[in-house]
Amino acid sequence: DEQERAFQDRIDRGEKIEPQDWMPEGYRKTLIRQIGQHAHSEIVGQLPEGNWITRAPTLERKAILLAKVQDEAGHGLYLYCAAETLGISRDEMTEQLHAGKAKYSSIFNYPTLTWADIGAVGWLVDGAAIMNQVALQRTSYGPYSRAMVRICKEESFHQRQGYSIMMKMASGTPEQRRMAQDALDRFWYPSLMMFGPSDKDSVHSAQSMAWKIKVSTNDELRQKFVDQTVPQAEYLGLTVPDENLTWNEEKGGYDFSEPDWQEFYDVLAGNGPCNADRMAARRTAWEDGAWFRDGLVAHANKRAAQRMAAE
Amino acid sequence: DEQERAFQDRIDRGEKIEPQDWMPEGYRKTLIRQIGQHAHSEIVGQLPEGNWITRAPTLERKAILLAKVQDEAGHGLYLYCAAETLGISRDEMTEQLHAGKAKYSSIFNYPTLTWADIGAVGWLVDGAAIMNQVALQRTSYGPYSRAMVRICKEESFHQRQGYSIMMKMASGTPEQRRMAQDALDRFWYPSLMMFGPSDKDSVHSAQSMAWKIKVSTNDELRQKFVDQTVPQAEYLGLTVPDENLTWNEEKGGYDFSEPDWQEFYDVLAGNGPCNADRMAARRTAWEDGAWFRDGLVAHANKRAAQRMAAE
Amino acid sequence: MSALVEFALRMGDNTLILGHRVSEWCGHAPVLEEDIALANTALDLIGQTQMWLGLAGEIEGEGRTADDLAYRRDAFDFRNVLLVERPNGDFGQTLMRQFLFDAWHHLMLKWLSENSTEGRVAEIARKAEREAAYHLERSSDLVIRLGDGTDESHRRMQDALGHHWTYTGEMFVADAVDDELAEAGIAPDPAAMKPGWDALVGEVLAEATLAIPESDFVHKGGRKGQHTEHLGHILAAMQFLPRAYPDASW
Amino acid sequence: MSALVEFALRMGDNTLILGHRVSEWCGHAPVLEEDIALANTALDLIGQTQMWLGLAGEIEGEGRTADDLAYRRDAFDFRNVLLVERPNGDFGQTLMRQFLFDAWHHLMLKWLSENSTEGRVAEIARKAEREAAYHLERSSDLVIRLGDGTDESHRRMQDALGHHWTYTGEMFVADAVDDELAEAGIAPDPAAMKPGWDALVGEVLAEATLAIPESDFVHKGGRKGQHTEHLGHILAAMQFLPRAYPDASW
Repeated sequence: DEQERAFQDRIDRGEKIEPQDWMPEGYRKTLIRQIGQHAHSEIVGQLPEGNWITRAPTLERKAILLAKVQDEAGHGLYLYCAAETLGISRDEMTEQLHAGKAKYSSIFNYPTLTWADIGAVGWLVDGAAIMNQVALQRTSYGPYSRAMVRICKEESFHQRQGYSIMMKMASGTPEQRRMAQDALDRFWYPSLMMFGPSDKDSVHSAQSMAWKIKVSTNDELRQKFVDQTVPQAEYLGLTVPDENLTWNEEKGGYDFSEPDWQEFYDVLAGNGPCNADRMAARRTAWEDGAWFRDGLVAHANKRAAQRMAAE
Repeated sequence: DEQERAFQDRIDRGEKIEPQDWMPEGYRKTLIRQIGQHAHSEIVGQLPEGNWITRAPTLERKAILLAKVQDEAGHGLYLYCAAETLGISRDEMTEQLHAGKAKYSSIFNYPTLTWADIGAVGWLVDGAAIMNQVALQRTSYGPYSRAMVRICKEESFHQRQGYSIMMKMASGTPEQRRMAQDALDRFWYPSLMMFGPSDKDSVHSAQSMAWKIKVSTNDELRQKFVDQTVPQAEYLGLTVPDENLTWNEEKGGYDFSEPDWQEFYDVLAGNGPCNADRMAARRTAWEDGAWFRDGLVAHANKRAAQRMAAE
Repeated sequence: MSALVEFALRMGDNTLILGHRVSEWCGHAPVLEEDIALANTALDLIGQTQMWLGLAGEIEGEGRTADDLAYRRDAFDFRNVLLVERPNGDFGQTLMRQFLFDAWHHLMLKWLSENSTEGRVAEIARKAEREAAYHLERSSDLVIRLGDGTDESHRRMQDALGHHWTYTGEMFVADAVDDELAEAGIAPDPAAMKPGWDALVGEVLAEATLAIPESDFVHKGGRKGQHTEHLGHILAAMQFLPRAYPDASW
Repeated sequence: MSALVEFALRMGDNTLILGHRVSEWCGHAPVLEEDIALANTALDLIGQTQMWLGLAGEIEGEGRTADDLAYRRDAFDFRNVLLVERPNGDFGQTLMRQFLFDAWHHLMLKWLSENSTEGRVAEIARKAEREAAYHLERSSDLVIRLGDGTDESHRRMQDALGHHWTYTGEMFVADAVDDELAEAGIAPDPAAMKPGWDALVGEVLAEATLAIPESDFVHKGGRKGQHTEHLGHILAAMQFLPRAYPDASW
C-alpha cells in the first residue's frame, strides 16, 4: 500500500526511522525481536566472563574484566532502551527471555574453561559481534543505529583487550600456550556460527535486508571475520582448527570449512553445554530480586504520595 | 523418700541404671540434657572439620578425615539412641537444638582456619573430649555408659590422627610450623574451657556427682588434660600460649592460667566466632531436608498399607 | 599417553570428583543417617581414587603419585565424565546423580573384575566392586522410596532425573582409547554396557514411578578433558594447599 | 613489619576482599542497573587495592608487588576486617555490608586525605575518597529506599543489619599499630572515627525506619590475621591461577 511504499522509499533514500514515525508492524516486530535478542545477549554474556572475575590472575586483569562486564551490562541497557522506543517494556522482554520465547546469542551457551577463554571471548566473540555491529551502525532504525555507534566504540576496545590476553598466553609458558590453542580450538566454530546460518538457509533475511534491519548477509560477515581473524591467529602462532583453510587468491579471501550446523541447531534447541545453567542463573537472579524491585517501587509510591499530600 | 534412697543406694553400690528402672525425674532430665548436648556436639562438630574435607591436602588425609567425620555422626547416633531410652525422641532433641534451647560444646563455635586446625581439633579437642568420656564410661546410666565405651575407642584413634597431623606440620616447612603454632595458640584456651567453669562456679555439679552422671569434677579433668598435653606440645616443639605454665612438683601437675571466662560466657551467649554460622547450617540442613524425610515416611506408609491389604 | 593410563585416569577421576561432590554434604544432610552414608560413600570413592590414580602413575612411569595426579593437574587434564562434576543441587539431585553413576559403575567394575585381561585392573575392580554394589543398592532404594513417596518428593526426583539425564549418555560413547582397550580385552566396549544399564535403571525408575525423559541428547567432553565450568571451581578448592605450599608434605 | 606497611595492608585487604565479594554478583543482580553498579563498585575497590598494596610493597622494600601481596599470601597474613569477608547472602545483606563499610571507609579516607602526615597515604586517600563518597551515597540511598519500602524489604534489611551489626565494631578498635600511626599523625585513632560513623549510620537507618540492634558485642580478629572460615574459600578461588602456574605472567 501507499504508506508502506513511502516507508520503503525513506529507507531506500537512507533516512533514519524514528520512534514517532509510522512503520509497518512487521518492521516493528522484527526490530523488537532483533534488538531484544541483542540486549539479552549482553546480559547473558556477563555470565561466562563473570565465571573468571573471581579468578582473574592479576589485579589489573581483574579490573579490566570488571570494566568490560560493566560495559556489557551498559550495552544491554542502551539496547533495552532502544527496544522500548518500539513499544515494549524491559520487563516484558525479560519475561520473554525467561520463558524461552526470546533468544540470545548461542555463543554464550559455551563454557569458559580456562583463563585463555577470556582472551578468546574478547578476541573472537567480540570480534564477530563487532563485525555485525559495525554494519548495523547503518541500520534504518535511528535509536538502534545510534546505540550501535556507542557500542562499537567500546567493543573494539574489548576486542583489543582480549587479543592482548591471547598474546600473553600464546607467548607464555607451555601450559599457557596450550590453553591458548585449546581456547581457539573450542571457540573457532562457535564464533563462525555467530553470524547465523548460511544465506541459503537463513529465514528472515530478504525482508530484513530490504528494511535495512540487516545490512550485510550472514555469509558476507562470516567471510569478513575469517579474513580478519586468520592472520591474527597466525601472528599469535596458533593454529586455526580447520584443515581446509586456504587462501583463495581469486576471491581475495579464505576458503574455510562450514561449522557443524547440527551443533548450531542443538544449541539453539537448548542442548548447548551451558543453556540450562545460563537460564537458571538469570531466572534465579530475577526471582530472588523480586523483593528488591518491589521495595523500590513501594518506596517511590510512598514518596510520591507524601509529595502529593504536601502540595 | 524411700524410692529415691533405694535408687541412690544402687548407684552407690556401682549398679547401672537401665531404661526400664525407676529413676527420679531430676536424674532423667539431667541425663537427657547432658546426653543430648553430647549428641548435638557430635553433629555440630562435623561442621568445622567438614570445612576442610574438600581442601584436605592429600588423598590419604582426606580419607582419614572423612572416616573421622563419619565416626562422629555415628557417635551422634549412639547418643541420640541412648537419650531416646529416657523417653525423648531424636526429633524433639533436634528441635531443641534448633530453637537454641539445647546446647552443644562451645568449642565448635571456633573456626578451623588452616589445615593445622584439623590437627589441633583432633589432638586438643578430641583429647579433652576423651578425658571426659573415659570418666563417663563409669557413669551410672547403662545405655550412656555403654555408648561411652564404644565412643572412647574411636576417639582415641582420632586423637592419634590429629597428633600425627600436628607432627607433620610442626616438623614441616616454616609456614607449616607457623600454622601449627597458630593452631595451638587459638585452640589452647578454648580446649581448657571444654571442661566447663571452675568447680566453685559450676552449677549442677554436686547432684550430678552424687548420681554419677558426672564422674570427675571440671577442675580435676582440666588438670589431667593439661598434664597430659603439655609434654605432647613440648615434643612437637610448640609453645603453649601461657606464660604462667610451670611444673608444680608438690601437686605433681602443672600450674596454668585460667582461660578467659568472659569469652566462655560470650560464646555460650551466642557470640562465638561461628555460633550463627553453625546454627544456620544445621537449621538449613534440617529445613531443606523436610521433603526428604516426609517422602520416606510416605513411602513407608504406602508399603505398610499394601502389606495390610495383601494380608 | 597409553590407553591404559588414560583408562585408569578416567576411572580415578570419576571417583575423585564424585567423592569430592559427595563430601561437600558433610554435616548438611537431611538426616543423620544420610550424613553417615554420604561420608561413607565419599570415603569409598576416595579410596578407589587412590588405587586408580596410583595405577595410572605407576604405568605412566614418570614418578607421579596418585596425589600428584589428583592435586597437580588442571581441569583440561581431568578425564571424568561430566555427570560427576555437576553441582549437588538439592538432595534429590545428589541422590539421582549417584544412582545414575552407581548403576554404570557397578556394571563396569563387575565386567572388569570378571573379564579384564589386565591383572592390575581386575584386582582394583574386585576391591571396588563390593563397595559399588552397596552404593547402588542404597541409591536405588532411596530413589524408589522418594520417587514413590509424597507428591513433592516425586516431583523433585523427576526433576532431578530430567536435570541429569542428558549427562548419562557420555558413559556409553566410545573413542579411540576405548576401542583399543576393548580390543585388548582390558575394558569393555562402553556401548556394550548400555543395555544392562538401561534395564537396571529402567527397572528402578519404574518402581519409583518416575518417567524416563525423552531427550536422547548426549552432553559429553569430560573424558577428553572438556568439562563444564564447575570443575575449575572444584579444583580451586581441592588443590589449594598443595598448590600454595608446593614444598610441604602433609 | 612497619606500622605503615601494616596500615597499607589493612586498607588494601579491605578493598580487595570486599571487591571480590561484590564481584561475585556479576550477572546475578536483581536488576540490570545493579549489575552495572556492583561491577563499578568492585572495579573501584580493585583499583584502590592496587594503590594500597602497591604502597605496602614499596615501603616493605622486599620487592613484592601488589599482585604478589594479593595472590601469594595465605589467610593468616590478610589484614582486612571480618565484615568485608562475610558471605553475600541475599542482596539486602550485600547492600547492608556495603553501607556499613562505606560509612567508615569514606570517613577514614576523608581524614587521611585531609590530615595524614604521610604524603603517599594522603595521595591515595584523595583519589579513593571521591569513589568512596559515591559508594556511600548509593548504598545509603538504597538502604533508605528498601528499609522504607515493602514489609518484606523492610524485614530483609532489618535482618541484614542484625546479621552484620556485631562485625562493625572491629573498625573502631585500636591496637599497637593504630596507636603508633595515630601518634605519628599518619592515620586517625580508630575509636575517634566512631562518633562520626554513629551519627551518619544512625541518620540513614532512622530514615530507613530500621532499628539499631542492641548487641554491642564486637567480633574481631581480621586486622591481626584471625579470620572467619570464609576467607580461605575466597582465597582458594582468587589465587588459583598464580598458585597453579607460578612461573606464568598474565
